[in-house]
Amino acid sequence: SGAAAPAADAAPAATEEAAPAEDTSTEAAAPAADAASGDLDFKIVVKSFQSSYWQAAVQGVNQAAEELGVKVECNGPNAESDIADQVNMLTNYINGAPSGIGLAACDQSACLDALQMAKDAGIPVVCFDSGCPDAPEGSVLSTIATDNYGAGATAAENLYAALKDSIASASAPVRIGEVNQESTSESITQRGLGFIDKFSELATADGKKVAVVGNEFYVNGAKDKGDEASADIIIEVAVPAQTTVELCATEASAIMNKSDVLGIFGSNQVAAEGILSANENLNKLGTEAGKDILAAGFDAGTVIKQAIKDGKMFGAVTQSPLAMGKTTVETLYKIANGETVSDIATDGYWYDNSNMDAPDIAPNLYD
Amino acid sequence: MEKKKVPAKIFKQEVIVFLVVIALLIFFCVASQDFRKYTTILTIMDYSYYIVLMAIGVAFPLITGGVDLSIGTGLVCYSLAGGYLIMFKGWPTGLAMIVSILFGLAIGTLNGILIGVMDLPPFLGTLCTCMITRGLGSICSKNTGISWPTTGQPGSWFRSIFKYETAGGTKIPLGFIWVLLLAVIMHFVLNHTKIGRYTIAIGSNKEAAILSGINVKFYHIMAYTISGLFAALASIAYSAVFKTVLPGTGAGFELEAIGGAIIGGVSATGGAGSIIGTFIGVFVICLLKTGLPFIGLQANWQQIVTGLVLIGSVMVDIIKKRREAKK
Amino acid sequence: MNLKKIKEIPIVKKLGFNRIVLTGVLVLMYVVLSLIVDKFAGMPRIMSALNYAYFLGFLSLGVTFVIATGGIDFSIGPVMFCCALISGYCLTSHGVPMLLSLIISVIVGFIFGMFNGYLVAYWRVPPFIVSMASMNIAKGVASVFTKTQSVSWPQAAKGGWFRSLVKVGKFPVGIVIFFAIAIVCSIVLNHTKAGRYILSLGSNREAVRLSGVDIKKWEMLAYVICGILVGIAAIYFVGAYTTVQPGYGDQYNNEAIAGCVMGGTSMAGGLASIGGTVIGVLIIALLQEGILALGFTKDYQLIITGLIVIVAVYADVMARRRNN
Amino acid sequence: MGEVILEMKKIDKSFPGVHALNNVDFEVKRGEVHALMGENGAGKSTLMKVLTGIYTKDSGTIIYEGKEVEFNSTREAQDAGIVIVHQELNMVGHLTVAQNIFIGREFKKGIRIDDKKMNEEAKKLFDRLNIDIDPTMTMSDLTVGKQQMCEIAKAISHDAKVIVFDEPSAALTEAEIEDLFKIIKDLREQQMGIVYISHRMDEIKVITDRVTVMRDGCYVGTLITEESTKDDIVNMMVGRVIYEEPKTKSQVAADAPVVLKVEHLNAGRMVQDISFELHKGEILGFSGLMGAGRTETARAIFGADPKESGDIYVNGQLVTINSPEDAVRAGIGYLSEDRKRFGIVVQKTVAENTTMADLPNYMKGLFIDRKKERDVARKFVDSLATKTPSVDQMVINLSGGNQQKVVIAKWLCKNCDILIFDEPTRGIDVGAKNEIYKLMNKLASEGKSIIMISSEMTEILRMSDRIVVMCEGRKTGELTIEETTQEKIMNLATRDIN
Ligand SMILES: Nc1ncnc2c1ncn2[C@@H]1O[C@H](COP(=O)(O)OP(=O)(O)OP(=O)(O)O)[C@@H](O)[C@H]1O
Ligand SMILES: Nc1ncnc2c1ncn2[C@@H]1O[C@H](COP(=O)(O)OP(=O)(O)OP(=O)(O)O)[C@@H](O)[C@H]1O
Ligand SMILES: [Mg+2]
Ligand SMILES: [Mg+2]
Repeated sequence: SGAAAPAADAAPAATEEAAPAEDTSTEAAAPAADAASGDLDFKIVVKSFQSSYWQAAVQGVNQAAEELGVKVECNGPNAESDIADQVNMLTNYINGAPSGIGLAACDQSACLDALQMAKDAGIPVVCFDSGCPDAPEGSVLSTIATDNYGAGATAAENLYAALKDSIASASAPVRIGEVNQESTSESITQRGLGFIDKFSELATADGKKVAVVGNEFYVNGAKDKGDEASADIIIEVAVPAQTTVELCATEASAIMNKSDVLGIFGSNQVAAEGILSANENLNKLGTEAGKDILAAGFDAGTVIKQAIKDGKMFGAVTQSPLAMGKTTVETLYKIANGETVSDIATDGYWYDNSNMDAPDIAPNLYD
Repeated sequence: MEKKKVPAKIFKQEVIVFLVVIALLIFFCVASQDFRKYTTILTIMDYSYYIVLMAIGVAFPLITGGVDLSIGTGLVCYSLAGGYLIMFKGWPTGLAMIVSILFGLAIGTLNGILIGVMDLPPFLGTLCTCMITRGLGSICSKNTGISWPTTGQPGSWFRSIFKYETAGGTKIPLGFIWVLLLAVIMHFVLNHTKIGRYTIAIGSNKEAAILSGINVKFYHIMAYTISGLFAALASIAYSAVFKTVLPGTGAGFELEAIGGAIIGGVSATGGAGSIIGTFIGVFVICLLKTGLPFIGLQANWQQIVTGLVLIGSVMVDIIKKRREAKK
Repeated sequence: MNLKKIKEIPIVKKLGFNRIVLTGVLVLMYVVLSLIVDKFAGMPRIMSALNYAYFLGFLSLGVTFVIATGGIDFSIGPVMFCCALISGYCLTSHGVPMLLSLIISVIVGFIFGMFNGYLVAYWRVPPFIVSMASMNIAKGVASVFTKTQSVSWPQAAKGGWFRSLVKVGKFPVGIVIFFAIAIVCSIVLNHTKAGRYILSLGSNREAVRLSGVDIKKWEMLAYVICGILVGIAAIYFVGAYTTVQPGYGDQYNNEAIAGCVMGGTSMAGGLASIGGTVIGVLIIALLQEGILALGFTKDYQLIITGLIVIVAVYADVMARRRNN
Repeated sequence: MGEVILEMKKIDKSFPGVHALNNVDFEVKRGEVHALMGENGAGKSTLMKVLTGIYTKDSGTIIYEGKEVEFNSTREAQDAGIVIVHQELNMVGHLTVAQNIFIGREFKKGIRIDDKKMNEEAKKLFDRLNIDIDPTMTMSDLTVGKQQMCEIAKAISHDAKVIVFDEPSAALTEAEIEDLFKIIKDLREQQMGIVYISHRMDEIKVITDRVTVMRDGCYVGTLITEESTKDDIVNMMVGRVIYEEPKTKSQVAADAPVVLKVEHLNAGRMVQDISFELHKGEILGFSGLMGAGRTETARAIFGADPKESGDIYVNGQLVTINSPEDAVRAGIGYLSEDRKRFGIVVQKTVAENTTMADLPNYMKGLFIDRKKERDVARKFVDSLATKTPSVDQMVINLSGGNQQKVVIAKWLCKNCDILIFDEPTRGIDVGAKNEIYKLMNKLASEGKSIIMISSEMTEILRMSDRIVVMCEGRKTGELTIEETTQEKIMNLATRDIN
């Protein structure tokens, strides 16, 4: 089934929900609205602070808070994998009864109990970055997230366009790598699958046979996993045992070492940096299709930006965490003031050496 | 006759481990053609530096009969602290490196005081500093992942300490020479200086060492200080090899280092050990870590294999000892 | 000395001076937090602190047995995740009934306990190495079994009746079960042959062996008990936090061991206190709740836990030194 | 004998719950060997530890070479010229002999330790003392006796003025003891002051000039050795005469059945083709020099160490013994020579140690019957006169001899028919020794059979009904008590050595 579907379905569903949710939110917001915006106090729970992506989001949160004159407090677990810690943080905030909570859930299901608690306590929640599709009705009033599946597809489109000629002219099967830091969170898996599906789709349209190999989850999740023996293009997916740069790098270097690799995709900052780490030794990345391996990344940060400038990385997809953070607080503010809100989709942008300084891209390239 | 016996006994383990390393190398070369490349050597080296350095350091607490569990999180903590100063405070790389090293020395000495002076059980004392350094690391870096200057940026000279790029673009794993040199130096320290001699004495019979009038507290602290120092050196190696250091990570590194040391013949109960053996032992672990992806093993299988190899190597040692005891 | 006299009072002696001090610390922490943090007192906070205390508590109880033998187990966290992942995957993907899944969780823990115990007791592989290996194996097996997928256990409303083992409505059922199991553990440790042998062999293995006791069996049993408790911990982990991911779990090792030694279990083996472990765990859980409520990150909790353990163990070391 | 070199006056020292030293006076003159005697726990070791700075005294004065001194560490005492050979071995097993001897004062070449020079110096030292040990050997590879000799050599190498020997002979063979005496006499010639602690009355007579006796932490008195008899000294120690003469006749009935038969037992280098029989009600002495393999034989029979071949029959039945568990099931108990390592569980109470081997009989269903356990422990504390405040005392807090009694109580509690006592009176004072002898005789008369391994000739002669002699892992002879003489035993014990 198309993994894009939930994202698309979610929008109308959420708007429907917004209506009944309205009275709860107005109730919750009532005292706050009386007390003027100065007394509003929002709590933001991010997935972690590890990557600069989240730093940018926090920056956006703080900017909005300053503009609107509300109090915010951000917290997040040590690592995106510390699900239990995040749940503890969330319940802790709920127990403190703030005016609203912004949540980037590490795991979709783990937060459900807490969201129920929030609903019972009349605290409005806005999800950002990743949604909580199964949240109890009326607890999450708005979800502000990128369509990760689409963002992954964007990377595939750009990479395919660059590799098209080499693929067409190849006499033997060629290989495309993909490094995902894990196979559990919705955002990463959607990106990974989006990339695989789109790439297969484009290649199949050009009459090539595609096979997906490697990590079982992604192989099984792909629309068409193909047959390795007869394929012209092999998409090899690797997932390290843990989310650390050095393990991502080992996996990347195992793929990049193969002689038939044309391109590789790292589906978030850590994975992309892992690919660049591996390249330190292999020195195979570049921007000339056919001669070098073309690497597509995800997110920004100094390392990736530098690599794109240096022509080591072909390009990357960026989201706009800063805007996302800002919107989150603004949405919470609206809820507190009794406005009705709905889901907001943010965009993923492809950037490479040519458009890095363009006015619509540059602000999203955080350090 | 007796004279020959002693060194023979010590070197046995090293030779066996060395043969294991060779066997693994051959196995991977045969099993995967991609493995048979110069770049693979570079990759293996990259992974080995920080573990080797930690292992050399931790061998000293291990030989005193203790252990240092704080080196993994410590490594990340020192690296985050140094990197933060470069990235956000604009410090020159050299100065930041010195700060990292001093930080490592401080935590190492703290461990030494907890264990050598305050008599805390080593497992516990360093478990505490493990938690503390994990927390401190995140606090030092304000919770952000930190990148030390990457190649091309100003201040990235320290990366070429470990990997030198010739004019022709060939990369030379220079770091191997440094860690080997350090291993040889520490081998000398362990076997031919007071620090080493007393480290062994503490591990073998602390009471006797005290009654011999040795300042046991001082030398006990020294063992942990060395461990801290090498964890700090490892943090520099780690920062030089990898792009980014993430707060909250590092737990688990110490196990690889300790595993390497024990595979290399450091007695898990203290009193005996070899630094050169440790050095070789680490490569068993590094080879598995880098080699297994090449033979197409998924990451989850790699973990199982690594676990089994670890048990296996210790079992071989145990069976060997049992046989010897029977004779 | 006054302190000495206090220690000699029969009731103090029976309960253990250290445990009384720890309980005092626990109560004091709660009072201080209630005073300085708005809306701290009351059930909701206690409930969420308990969520953390349950699984950590079972881990701690388990590792108490292992530490009593003079061993150590660094694999409890990952094994707990492995239990939860395998049983959860059976439940969600293979349609195994809930009750059976819970039993599978305990069985997986049991198997890891057997594995660790067998290697330590029968092969004399240093416990440290065994932990390292089984930690890797647990992570690996879990990932292989679940195809590197995280597993989410069902919510109470959607057939997750096991959650009533944690709480029913606002009533913390978990605490009752936790205390009940802790009492059983305490009885096992102090009043049965198994406990006597486990503690004795922790103190002097050879002497117990030469008394004609099959120490291997009893040492292995300690690891098996630990494994079973880890299996139970897994149930409480998912009961409170729903989701587990393959590849993790080590972050709980330190805290579980800290809770155990804070309560007076000696790393040298031979001395263990279940009551102390329980209080130690409660302190850690309350601390975690308090630190978050004060607006700090988890990092501060780790640092403070580390410092408390140092103080607790040092006090213990000093006390023992004065006795000798 | 010269002038007084060391004087300790009114020394007081308490440990929690124990008044270990109570106003003790003690003095040593130049060129004398001064014996320090007293029952277990009398405070001898403590007094010497106070002297050498290991413990700090609560009150009292120490005058050394005319000046009042107070040492805070062994190092300070050493530097001043007072060294001690401790009761327990204090060697670093993983280092070599030479490295051990010079530990803490290594020769150096730059920062490097000069091991070569240390080996040479150690060799010179050994040559001077007539000890045959290779300085480059690893310490843990030596026998206990040789380790002890190294320790003595180390003490002597310190250029000391006062040397304290705390029970040096406990681990030595007769031959080694003779060497030691030669060394001590030599040191006396050189006008050193020597303190000699021992429980062996014969040694005291042979080597010492004066004897100071302590009892329960108090100073009792000082005698000139030449002018006093054994009985005088023993009297001072315990207040009654208790010396017994050698056994002259076997107490075992001629037709007593064989309860234990060992045939062609092999277990490593130290146990080669051992066969013997043990009769009901018999005390079978195992004599030999240190390292003769008696302990190994005992451990192999008991299943504590693996054996290669050999059959063991208990009451005529072939039994398989692969672990101590099997042995205990077959009715064999083993009292080890090293109680700290193999005997007691230090962090458990007297009661818990007493029932350690027989716990299944102290169960009430699933649970341990604490009351029954305490009762039986109390019974044994009384019958063995174990000095302990209560049966709930941790064994770690008892003195060595009393710990030994707890271990004996453990096997009596188990009620084994065959008991192997390995050095049952090592480091135990005469009073307690005598009680243990009586106890062994009583057990034998009740029909228990005992194998007694002992390095003390007098003990062997006094207790055994029959004697097996071992040398270098082989049985070299078997003697009935009637035909035994010291010379015969020594001949057999050294058969392979010359
Ligand atoms: N470190 C200590 N802590 C507490 N009590 C001690 C300590 N050392 C010795 N004692 C106690 O002090 C008393 C004297 O002990 P000490 O070792 O001096 O006896 P000893 O005469 O050497 O006996 P033995 O002949 O058994 O060696 C004993 O009751 C002992 O239990
Ligand atoms: N040649 C040797 N090399 C290494 N170790 C030895 C050697 N001889 C003896 N030992 C060890 O030294 C110790 C003393 O020897 P052993 O116990 O055999 O003597 P024994 O006959 O039992 O005498 P005793 O009962 O008086 O100690 C033992 O632990 C033994 O393993
Ligand atoms: Mg003594
Ligand atoms: Mg012996």
